[in-house]
Parts: sequence; C-alpha cells; structure tokens
Amino acid sequence: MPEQGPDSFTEGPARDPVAARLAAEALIVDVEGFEGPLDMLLTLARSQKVDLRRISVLHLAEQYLAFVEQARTLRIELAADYLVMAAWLAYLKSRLLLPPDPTDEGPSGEDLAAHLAFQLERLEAMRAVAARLLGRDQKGRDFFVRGIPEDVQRVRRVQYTATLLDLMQAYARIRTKDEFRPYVLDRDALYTMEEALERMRGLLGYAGEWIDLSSWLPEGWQTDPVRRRTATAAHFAASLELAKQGQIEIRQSDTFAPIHIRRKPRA
Amino acid sequence: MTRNPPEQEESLFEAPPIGEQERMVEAILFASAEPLRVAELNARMPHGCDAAAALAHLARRYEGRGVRLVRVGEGWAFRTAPDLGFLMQKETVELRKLSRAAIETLAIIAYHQPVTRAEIEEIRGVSVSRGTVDQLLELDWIRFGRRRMTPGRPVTYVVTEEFLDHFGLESARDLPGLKELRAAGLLDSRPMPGGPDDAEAEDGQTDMFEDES
Amino acid sequence: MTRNPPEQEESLFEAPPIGEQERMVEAILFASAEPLRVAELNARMPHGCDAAAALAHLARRYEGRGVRLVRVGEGWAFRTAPDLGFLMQKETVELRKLSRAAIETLAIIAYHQPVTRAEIEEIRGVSVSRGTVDQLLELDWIRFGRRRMTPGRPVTYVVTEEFLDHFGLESARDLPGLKELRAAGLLDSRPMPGGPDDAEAEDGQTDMFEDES
Repeated sequence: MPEQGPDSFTEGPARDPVAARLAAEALIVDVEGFEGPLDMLLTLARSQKVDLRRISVLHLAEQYLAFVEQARTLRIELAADYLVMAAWLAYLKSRLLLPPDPTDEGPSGEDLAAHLAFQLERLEAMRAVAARLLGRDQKGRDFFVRGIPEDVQRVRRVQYTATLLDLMQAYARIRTKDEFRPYVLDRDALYTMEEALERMRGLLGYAGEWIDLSSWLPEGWQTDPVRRRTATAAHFAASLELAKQGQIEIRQSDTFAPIHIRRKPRA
Repeated sequence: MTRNPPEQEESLFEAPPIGEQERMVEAILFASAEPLRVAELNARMPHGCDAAAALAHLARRYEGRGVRLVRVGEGWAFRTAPDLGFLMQKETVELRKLSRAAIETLAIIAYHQPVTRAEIEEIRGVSVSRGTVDQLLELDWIRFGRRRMTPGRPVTYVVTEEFLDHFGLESARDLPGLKELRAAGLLDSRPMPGGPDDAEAEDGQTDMFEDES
Repeated sequence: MTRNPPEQEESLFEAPPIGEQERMVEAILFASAEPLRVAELNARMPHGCDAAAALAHLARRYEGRGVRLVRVGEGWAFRTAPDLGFLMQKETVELRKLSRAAIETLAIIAYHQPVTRAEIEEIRGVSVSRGTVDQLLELDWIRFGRRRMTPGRPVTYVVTEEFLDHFGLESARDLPGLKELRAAGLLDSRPMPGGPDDAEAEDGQTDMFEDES
C-alpha cells in the first residue's frame, strides 16, 4: 500500500498542487492493487489516523470523490463499481451537508454515514481475524498427523447391486434390438440364417412363380464376394428351413445350376 | 447417531475395564490420520464400551507429551505438539499460498457462517470470483450449508471439520477474536439504511452457528 | 547417514533435558511415514541429543499401552499393540452398480434359462467375457445348470435362489414378459424406423469394450 498520505490532495490545488497530483496518480496507478472501492475507502480512512469509529465520513467521501475526479482528468478509466461508489458518496455528501428536509422519508445522512463506517470497520475486522487465523498453528506445518495411517486395515467389501428395473430394462434393450433391428451387422460381413429367414418370409408373397434364389440377395450383399457368399449360404439354409416347414418348393436342374424357389401352392 | 445404552448389553457382554478401553481408543486413534467421532469409536469397540469416558482418561495421559489428543469438531485425533513443529521439516507439506481474496473469504465464512455469497460480497465490497470459492471447497475447508429461506433460496457456506483440524480449532466457537467481534456488533447483519434488503435484517444472525451439530 | 559426534557441539549448545528429547522422538516417530533409525533421529534433533536414550525411555513409557514402540528392521516405529489388531479392521461396504454387460447377461440367463454361453452371445449380439460370467457366479446370482445334450455338451447357466432373493422374485417365471415390459413403458425406446443402425451399431461396439473390464 502506498504511503503517500492520500489526504494531501483533498485540500485542493491551492496548497500543493504538484504533490497532490502526484499522490493522486500514485493512487490511481495502484488501483489494480485494491480489492474494490470498499478496500480503497478503507485505505483512505486509515490515512485519517483515527479510530474507524471516529472517522470523518464526510472527509472520506471528499477524498474519494477527489480521487475519482483526478482519475477523470488523467483520463484513466475506472471500473464501474468505483463509479457507483462515487455516485453514492456524492449523494451521502449532499445529505450530510444540506439541512435535513422534514418531508424526506429516506434515511438520514448520519444513518448512511454510520453504515459506511460500520462496513469499513467490519472489513477491517475481518482482515484482522483472517491474519490471526493464518497465524495459528497449521496442520502440516506446525503440527502433524500420523505418518503411517494405513495401519487400519480397511476391509473393503464391494457389494454389487442391481434392481429388478435394471434387469428388465437390460432385457428390454436386448429384445428391442432383436425386434427392430433384423439387419444389424454386429459382425460386419456375416448374414445369419435367422436374418435370411425373416427376410424371406416377408418376400414369399411375391414368389408365386419360380425365382432364382440368387436374385433374392439383399442390396449390398450381391457384389462383394465375402458378403455375397455369406448371404447366399444364409438364404439357401433359410430356404431349406422353409421347405421343411412346407412353405416353399425348391428345384435345381443340375449340379451348380441356379436354385429356384417358389411359394408352395395352396392345396 | 444413536446407539443402545450400554446397560442393555451389560447382561450379555461384560464391557472391558476402562483401562483396556483407553488402550483401545489409543490404538484406534493412533492408527487414523483423520479425526474419529465418539460414535465411530464406539462402533469399532466391543459392546458396552464408553469411548467418551476412555477419551477423557486418554487426553489426560497425553497432556504435555510430544503427541497430543485433540478435539476437532465432533471428532478426536492425535496430533504432534505444535512446539515441536521445527523438528518436522521432512514431513512439512507445501501449503498452497492462498490469495488475499481467498483468505478474506475464508475468514468471512468462518465468522459469519452460514453465509451466502451475496453476504460475502457485501462484506468485502467486491464480487467473489468462482475460483476463490472453488479453491476453498477443494481444500475441503468450506462446504455448502443449508439453503437460506429467503427469496431465491441461496446456498450458504459453512466451514468444515477439516478447516477446524487444519487450524487446530476445537470448534468454530473457538475462532480467535470471535467474542470480541460479536460484542462489537461486527458480526451483525446490518443492512444498508433504506436499502432493499432492510426486511431480511436479522436473518444472518439468528441461525449463526446453529449448523454445528 | 553419518553426522558429527555430539561431543563436539556440547560446549556450544546445551542439549535439551531427556524428557524433552523423549517428546521429540515421540513426535517425530508419530509423524514419520516410515520407521527411522537412531542416526536419522539424531540428525533431526537438536545438537547434543541422544536419541537412543530417549527411545529407551519412550519404549518403557509405551509398555502395555494401546500402541507400542517397536523395532522395524534397523528403524523404530509406533505400532498398535498386537492384541488390539481386531480393532483395526474397518469393514466398508461399497455399493457398485453392475456393468451393463453383466446386467444384460444376467437378464438373458434369467429369461432364457437354462442357456449356454453361445446362446447368450447370440442374443446379445456381442461376445460375453469370462469376467462377466465369473462375476455373476461369484455374486451367486447364477450357477451352472445341466449340460446341453448337443455336440460339445456345452454347460448351461441358470439363476440361483440368491438371485431370486435379491430381486424379490418367487421364481424366474415371475419376471415380466415382453408384453408387460412394453405396457410398463420399458420397451418404448425403440429405434427410429429407417435409420437406427448407426446408433445401435455404435452401442454394440461400446458394449464390447465394456466387456473387457
């Protein structure tokens, strides 16, 4: 904190304009070092070198307003809360200087001044106790805890829990996968017989006439050799299954000739 | 935490003699780095034991020793005597340097608890940055208290047992200068005359330190 | 660790009284994270101290107490008295949720029992890790059923009494069916018709990694 006695400039330029200007500049340059306007007011108040309870709030307000004025002439931008405080102090000053208006219901200038003094005293008190707190013996610096605390055997028993709801939701999740994702390619290039069966059942209605089984392969499974092979195998196996169930008929004219299927005509 | 009065058990289990209970408390507390509550001690000791009585004996035994039995909030712990701290350079942990804002905020929470962020800001005259509160929470020196029953139900902050332990305090009542501050009225919640929060006047004051339990 | 013999210093510094040295050793050993040798103690104590003598006093003081001063290798440390070891076990029960892989596997076993591993994999669409099945066996929620009379005679899994007990079921048949699950809104998270595959495929993928654990 600067020790330049900021109250010197509040006496106005008549006394020592250069010193006052320097003092104000020092304060302004240091504004970053203040934790807000209340902190700055406290610093200004301390410069009065009296008990905070007997401080001249009017004098303090004038000091602060002079500081803001200086900042303005030096074209230094102050944070908004400094200006808010300035406006409030200007109001307070007018309250303190003007004779009380009997019709005014607001708080008196004295009440406002007393509150400001209270705030300053409280802030200073908090700082003082904070310092006392930090001055106490501290754990890990002045006193110490047991260095080998792991003497306590912690028998950790992990208990797994699951609710019936978890169980049902998990099952629902799996089953919906089955119901609504007949073509899921968990194994990228594997077409299962179940999938083929499912698919063929849906297509059977269109198989009134003999149809080449290889033309039934689903899109995306007709060109790539690996995929074509697995799809063909799956569809062939599925057609055997459907034939076994009596739903379709199969024919093949020769070894390696195309396999034809058709829906079994209703008897 | 309540437990059955020892009388109920006595017919079934003979409680160990008090000297033996003292040994047990000594062993359990010695082994633990964290303070343990009487209820926790009782829970680990055989039925019928009275950890509180054993603690009283034990505290006397360790008076003036290099290791002391100290009370930390609701808990008890062994800590080395502070006058021997100079021997412990090897054990010293680097205490994180707290910012001025953090130290002041901590003091305000300790002396005004439970206290809202708005009240901290009112006392310091500046806004409290998130980082400041986060740092104190991370150190486990403050925690959230009950919400204030005022519009917006703001959260409050209170200090923790870890805070008490760190600063060697038995309870928040033992904060240095607390009585003087209270006597001087500096812990009163005094609203700005004519200000908007005139109505909430005494709120902060009434439940102060109620949260201790 | 060597250090100058204390005799050299004695003319300059008065050694603390032995009682004080005892307190020092007590505090240092308490706070130290490892057993300390006499030489290490001497190095940390003021000049002229005799850690060995202080240790001897201290060991006597702790005789019969809940903690004892014991020699550990070349060093000295406090240890809880062996007869109080039973106090040092603190059982903590940690509740943990079953992994998704485990709960799905369990659900399939419950709904399809007796079921083989291959069938579980078929239904889940991903492989089932050994760990998952082992965990369920260990929890005593599933057990081995009869072997399936098919080539390879694979083992089957069924759920246990313990399972029924945990989930509050009279029998596995009491598990709600798909229709009831749907009625309860549990099946409502159906994939959008037309483009479900991407999201679901990814799902299956993460599942597989979960299985690894």
